[in-house]
Amino acid sequence: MFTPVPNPTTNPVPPKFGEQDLIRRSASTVTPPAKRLTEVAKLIDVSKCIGCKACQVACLQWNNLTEEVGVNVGVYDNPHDLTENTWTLMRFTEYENTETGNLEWLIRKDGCMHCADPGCLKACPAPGAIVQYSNGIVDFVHDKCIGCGYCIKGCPFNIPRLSKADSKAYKCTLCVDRLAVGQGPACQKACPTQAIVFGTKDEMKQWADHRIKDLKSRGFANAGLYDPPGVGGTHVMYVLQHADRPEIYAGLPNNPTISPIVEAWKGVTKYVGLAAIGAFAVIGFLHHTIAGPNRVTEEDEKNAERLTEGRS
Amino acid sequence: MSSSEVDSGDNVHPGKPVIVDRYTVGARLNHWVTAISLVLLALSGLALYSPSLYFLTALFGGGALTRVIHPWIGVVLFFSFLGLFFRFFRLNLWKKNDSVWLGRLREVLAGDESKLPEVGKYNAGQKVVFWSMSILILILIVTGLISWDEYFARYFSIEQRRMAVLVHSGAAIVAICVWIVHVYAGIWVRGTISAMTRGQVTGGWAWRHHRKWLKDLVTTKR
Amino acid sequence: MNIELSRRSFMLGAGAGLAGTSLAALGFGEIEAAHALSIRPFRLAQTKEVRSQCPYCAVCCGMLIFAAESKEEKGKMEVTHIEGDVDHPVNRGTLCPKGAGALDYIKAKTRVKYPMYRKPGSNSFERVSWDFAMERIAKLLKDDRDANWIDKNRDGVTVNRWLTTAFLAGSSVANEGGWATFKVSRGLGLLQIENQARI
Amino acid sequence: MTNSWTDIKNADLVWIMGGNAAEAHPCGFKWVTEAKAERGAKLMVVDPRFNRSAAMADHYAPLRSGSDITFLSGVINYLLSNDKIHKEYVRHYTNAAFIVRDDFEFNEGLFSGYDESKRSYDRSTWEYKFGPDGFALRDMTLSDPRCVFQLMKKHFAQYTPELVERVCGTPKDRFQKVADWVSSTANGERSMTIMYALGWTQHSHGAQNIRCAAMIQLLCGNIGIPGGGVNALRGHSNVQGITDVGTLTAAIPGYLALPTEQEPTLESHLSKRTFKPLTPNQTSYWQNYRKFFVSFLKTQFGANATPENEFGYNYLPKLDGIYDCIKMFDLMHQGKTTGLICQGFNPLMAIPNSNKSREGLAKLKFLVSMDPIETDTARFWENHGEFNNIDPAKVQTEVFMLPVTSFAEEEGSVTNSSRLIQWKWKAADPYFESRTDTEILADLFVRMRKMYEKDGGKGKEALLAVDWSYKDPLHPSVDELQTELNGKALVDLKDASGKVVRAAGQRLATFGEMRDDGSTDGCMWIYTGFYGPTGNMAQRRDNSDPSGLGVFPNWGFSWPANRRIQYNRASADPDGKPWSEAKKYMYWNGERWTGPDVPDYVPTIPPERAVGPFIMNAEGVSRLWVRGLMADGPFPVHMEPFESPVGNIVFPKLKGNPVARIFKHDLAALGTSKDFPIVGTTYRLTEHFHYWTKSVQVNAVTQPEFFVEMSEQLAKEKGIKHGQMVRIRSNRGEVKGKAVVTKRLKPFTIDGKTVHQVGLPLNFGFIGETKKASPINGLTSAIGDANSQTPEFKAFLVNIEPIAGSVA
Repeated sequence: MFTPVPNPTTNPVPPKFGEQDLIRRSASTVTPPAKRLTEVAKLIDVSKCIGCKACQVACLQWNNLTEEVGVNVGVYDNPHDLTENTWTLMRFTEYENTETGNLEWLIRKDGCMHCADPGCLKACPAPGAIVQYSNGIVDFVHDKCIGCGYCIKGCPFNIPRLSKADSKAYKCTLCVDRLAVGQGPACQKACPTQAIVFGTKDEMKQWADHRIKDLKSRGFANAGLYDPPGVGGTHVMYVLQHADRPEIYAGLPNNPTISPIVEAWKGVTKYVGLAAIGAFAVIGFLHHTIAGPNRVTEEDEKNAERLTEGRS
Repeated sequence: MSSSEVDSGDNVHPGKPVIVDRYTVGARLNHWVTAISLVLLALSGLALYSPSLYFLTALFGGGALTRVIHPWIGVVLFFSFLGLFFRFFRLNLWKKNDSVWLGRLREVLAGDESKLPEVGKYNAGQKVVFWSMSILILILIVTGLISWDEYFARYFSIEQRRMAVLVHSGAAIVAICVWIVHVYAGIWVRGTISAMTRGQVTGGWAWRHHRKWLKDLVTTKR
Repeated sequence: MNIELSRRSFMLGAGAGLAGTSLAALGFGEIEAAHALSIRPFRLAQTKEVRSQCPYCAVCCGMLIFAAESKEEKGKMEVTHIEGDVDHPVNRGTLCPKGAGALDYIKAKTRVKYPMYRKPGSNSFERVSWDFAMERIAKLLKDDRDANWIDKNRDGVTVNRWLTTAFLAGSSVANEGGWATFKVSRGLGLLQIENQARI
Repeated sequence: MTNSWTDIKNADLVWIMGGNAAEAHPCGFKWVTEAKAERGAKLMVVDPRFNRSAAMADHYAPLRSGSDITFLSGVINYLLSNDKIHKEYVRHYTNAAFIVRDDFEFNEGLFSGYDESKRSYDRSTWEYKFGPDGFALRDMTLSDPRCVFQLMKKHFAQYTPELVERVCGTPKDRFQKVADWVSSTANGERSMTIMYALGWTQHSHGAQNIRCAAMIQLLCGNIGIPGGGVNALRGHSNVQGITDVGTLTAAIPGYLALPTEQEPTLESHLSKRTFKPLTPNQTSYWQNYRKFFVSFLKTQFGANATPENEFGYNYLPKLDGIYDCIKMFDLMHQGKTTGLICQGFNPLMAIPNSNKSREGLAKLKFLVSMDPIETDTARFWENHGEFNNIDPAKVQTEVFMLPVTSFAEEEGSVTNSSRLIQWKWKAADPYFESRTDTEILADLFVRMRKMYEKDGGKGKEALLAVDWSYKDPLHPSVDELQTELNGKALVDLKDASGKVVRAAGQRLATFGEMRDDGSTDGCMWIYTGFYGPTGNMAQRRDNSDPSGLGVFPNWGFSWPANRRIQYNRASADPDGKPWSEAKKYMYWNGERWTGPDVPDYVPTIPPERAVGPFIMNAEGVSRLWVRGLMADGPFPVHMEPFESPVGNIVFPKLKGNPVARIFKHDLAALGTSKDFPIVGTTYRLTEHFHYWTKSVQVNAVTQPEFFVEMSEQLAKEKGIKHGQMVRIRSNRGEVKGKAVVTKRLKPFTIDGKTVHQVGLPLNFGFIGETKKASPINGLTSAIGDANSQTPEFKAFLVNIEPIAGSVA
């Protein structure tokens, strides 16, 4: 058993990290912190997940969120997608393993991956609306969020959602308020089978190795850790029975990266665009300086008068 | 009339100097609504486009309001420009002489119009501005709607929305450049601005820059 | 309490101490600091914590219940949050979706607030006093008991039973309440007594 | 549970069958995942559906609902015929060696003594042969053809893998792997735990399903050892405690029996239950029955219980039969019941055949619902369209809905599934005007007693004889009630030498201190010690586990006597040595029995006295052969459900359980496989708890609407689309729900015939936050198990059809 974090205290405790620990801030720059926090991570072991949705409930409860009661559409996934209130969601896949002849019920807890290289933050135009702490948390700051939805387009995992109520973007905070007092995230705490564990990223990788060894001993030769390098690694990682095919887990991206479109948009285009605008302005100015104004001459007026003569 | 360069509302008043009615009140109002929308769109769009210009959101009451207002101005622009389009498109249709005119861009830029073909109500440069704006605004409204998450997110895939913002910003940059050309041309060619303020230009201006238009006007309004 | 390894409380690492001191130097209090950081202040600070257990299944997971003064009913303590008790040897702080949502049970829309009474043939419940309800039920019970009491069977054996009223006992009431239930129901002479054990 | 939740981590093999621990007990299931992850244990799941537990399993085998006995008998046959049993354990710790009477017979599925007209057995032939000394005869070589072991071999021989496949629809190789894995634990080195729940009990032959499991575990020597046991995963949080406390028709706290009218005197009641040992030297602990019973009477009647009046024995009501919940609702349906009090109970949802239940409720003069939330039952008179179609104007029932405190607003002790008694402290004040169950019942009781005192009435004497001398009669305190449960000395208790061992008024430390002369009270002997002289043991919160075996001896109090694994003497061999180092638990250290737990044995009896480890049994050993203790046979036999898609392939003469009780109305309501060819089975979902959490917003979010699970093949056959609204009918009623078409259900081939099965979650109703639904028990049949009267919810017949034009 992975040793759980002790019970919380009801005495006020100073937060263990804050503004001075930011390493990225959307649409702005930060002074790099003098000392980095140890990176943390949440490890989701799909092979231990029973899909009970305790994490979903714990998330709603801790964050005071209310989701609508929906309908059944023929599957266990409820709600049917992430929403501004549902920051984490169990996605169920019935997978027939042709090699073993066994049915596998793959249940993946979807939610923010807290990428080391966060596409949402890259895409965000509002200074400080998305921040990244040196321990790996990527958080949305709702006072600063302008609700443009660029984060959604920036995210390689399709996670953030705009609220219908206040038009701001929402997603998992990794329970930043709990972490700040030394607790683990609410979903992790609730998880009955410890399919979710939480600790430093190094600890989580070690724990994942331990789990992968067990899975390999049970015939899952391709068991492995999902910590995609394309986004610099993530602070939410998965242990997968079939790490060679993450896409069978309800479309978990295989080697995700920030979309080249987003990269282009937020990278080169920005400079080229502004440069083009600048260039046009400068050219105009230069032209005017060199060629001078194009004035109507007396003669032109005369010609016009001549043309219209006798027409009054 | 089809070949005539004269629009309804154009008129010529002999005198010293000759005064020519170039744009009706409606056309001017339409233009300025479009122009103001475009400027506001450019400012708000640039604010959201580049962090270095985010301060511009202050003009709109902050980031969130900028985000709310921008697409709505876009809608205004679209319909406003649609008005301009229907007003102006006929005389902006490309003619053989336009290509000749454009081929002699050097003379144009030098202000040496004697070597150019006689120009109708719009010269080829103006036509290029008109058509590029028409196309760009169409692109902008379409991509704008696709990336307007508040209302339309659910109809499009993430990939489509991503592509839409990229195209939207690209088109916007081009549109701003075209706009710069348009505004500059208005400033450089003295006597132009009054066309959109008072609706009138001098006969000399018309003679110099849009001689065929003036001639057609004189002929038809006889 | 050897179950808790202190190691884990340091999980958040080296920066923690630094954060504390530099903030203090800037003159931020704890709560203000949290606001300034856009990190929500810890919800459980300054609430009352009580050790309880989950009301649902028979794993009986340990629960921490946090309570504060009610906004709805002045002077009363109400539950504000529930999570698992890490000290509990069975659930070790975890809860299933029912347990994790137990607060919504306490505050369910269908929670009964007052004694309610439905007259024969009526289409609705009406609110009544406890005294009215208790008096009426006691009267109904007594009437039936008097009408159908059997003190001896045909063979003359004392049987002291009452067969025309039935009691379905709950299986989530605590043992003490369960015993009171037994004592009262058997004391009345009931034989139609059941709980959920059979189903 | 024989073992505890945390003990599951010691298992080398976990077998989940007749239950779905991952679904219904996720936090207990954690210990299965721990055994897997940290011990390398294997998990196998046998279930009609590929369920959440199966998703975690190393091996899954499907079986048709209702065919468990055959599957399990197949395993028993495999163990016996391949000699893969724990021989020494079987020889010394079970009744395998006991010789059975010569006139016992078994023919075509029926045991000797069957009376078809009474639908019952005369069980007198199902007994041991006794020697002249009055003790049962044994053959320790297990070779006597009439010994239990040899009878068993013969009895189970026909349950071959081929038969299992024909009856259960389990592919032979899938069955074979289960049997192989089970046999790998028959050695004292490795242990297997069996986890089951209502998937086994809710059959007309449910008790026999569990018998099979117990027999397998005994053959493997898996009872009494760490990581072993037969573990019933119970439903409600305190269903164990409430069963212990005996709010059941024929019970008295601590598994004592309510007297029947055949027992006119105290002595006639006690003599039937004070079992003498059947072999020499045995403990036969029930010899102490009278001490416990008299102590109970002293608590129930207090000063009114005297030696002269047989301690108030005749104030107790006496049974003329049992009044289980099926009978209760049959009587109600017949109009024979005046009033019903539901305390935290929602019978319209929970009792089989809801339409019958609704009609019954409408015939009541009054109904009282004591519950924190509104129940469908409390609103049964309200019209909810197709979901509860009733005309309120025609219902003359007076209904009371009384607000009761929730779990957080009261304190007390609660007993979990593994008999562990723990405390919950009060966290909040009562919600609005709600009161505790105790307060409500005390108010009613005191009011009624006043009425009787004032106006007189029938049965007054018995009513006033009940001891109600609480400090505040309207508010008996938790402390007072707990003291009554525990028991105390009423006078100074002295030992043989005259020394006072327990002063008058002091609480008892163990049930060993109880006496049958009225000098002690204590209504529930098995709990004695949980509030002993040293304080409230249920409140203990020391979570240290010195042995590392998940014992936690100082956390709460595990009845009886704070014992965590029952029958733990069996973890050592007859000489008192552990069967193996790997499974070392309780052992003889030369002076006494020791180990991490409290021995289930007299701690000072040395091994050479050959006292059997199963001290509650008069034999001193466990029973492979159950004598006359079960209504439907000393051994299990294959029985089909009362509604089955096929006849009994093994014993064609048997229709259902031959001794199950059937009421007229319910017999008439049975359907046939011609009209209803599909097997229906009900179960709960992990997102919901019975009928409570449909009122809980957040749980309604996670499972908002009733659905029916079916195979892709059935959906295709019926033209049903994924997410479409479908109608499910049985001969008793119909329900509507969304179709969940899944690969997790597959059709079975039973004796060459394709049999479909649909899964019907039970958590939905017409009150609460989830979408309205009809009670699922509108489909089910009110026929129960022959021993426990548990309704046959897990196997009945339905048909299903799409409702046109309704795809989600």
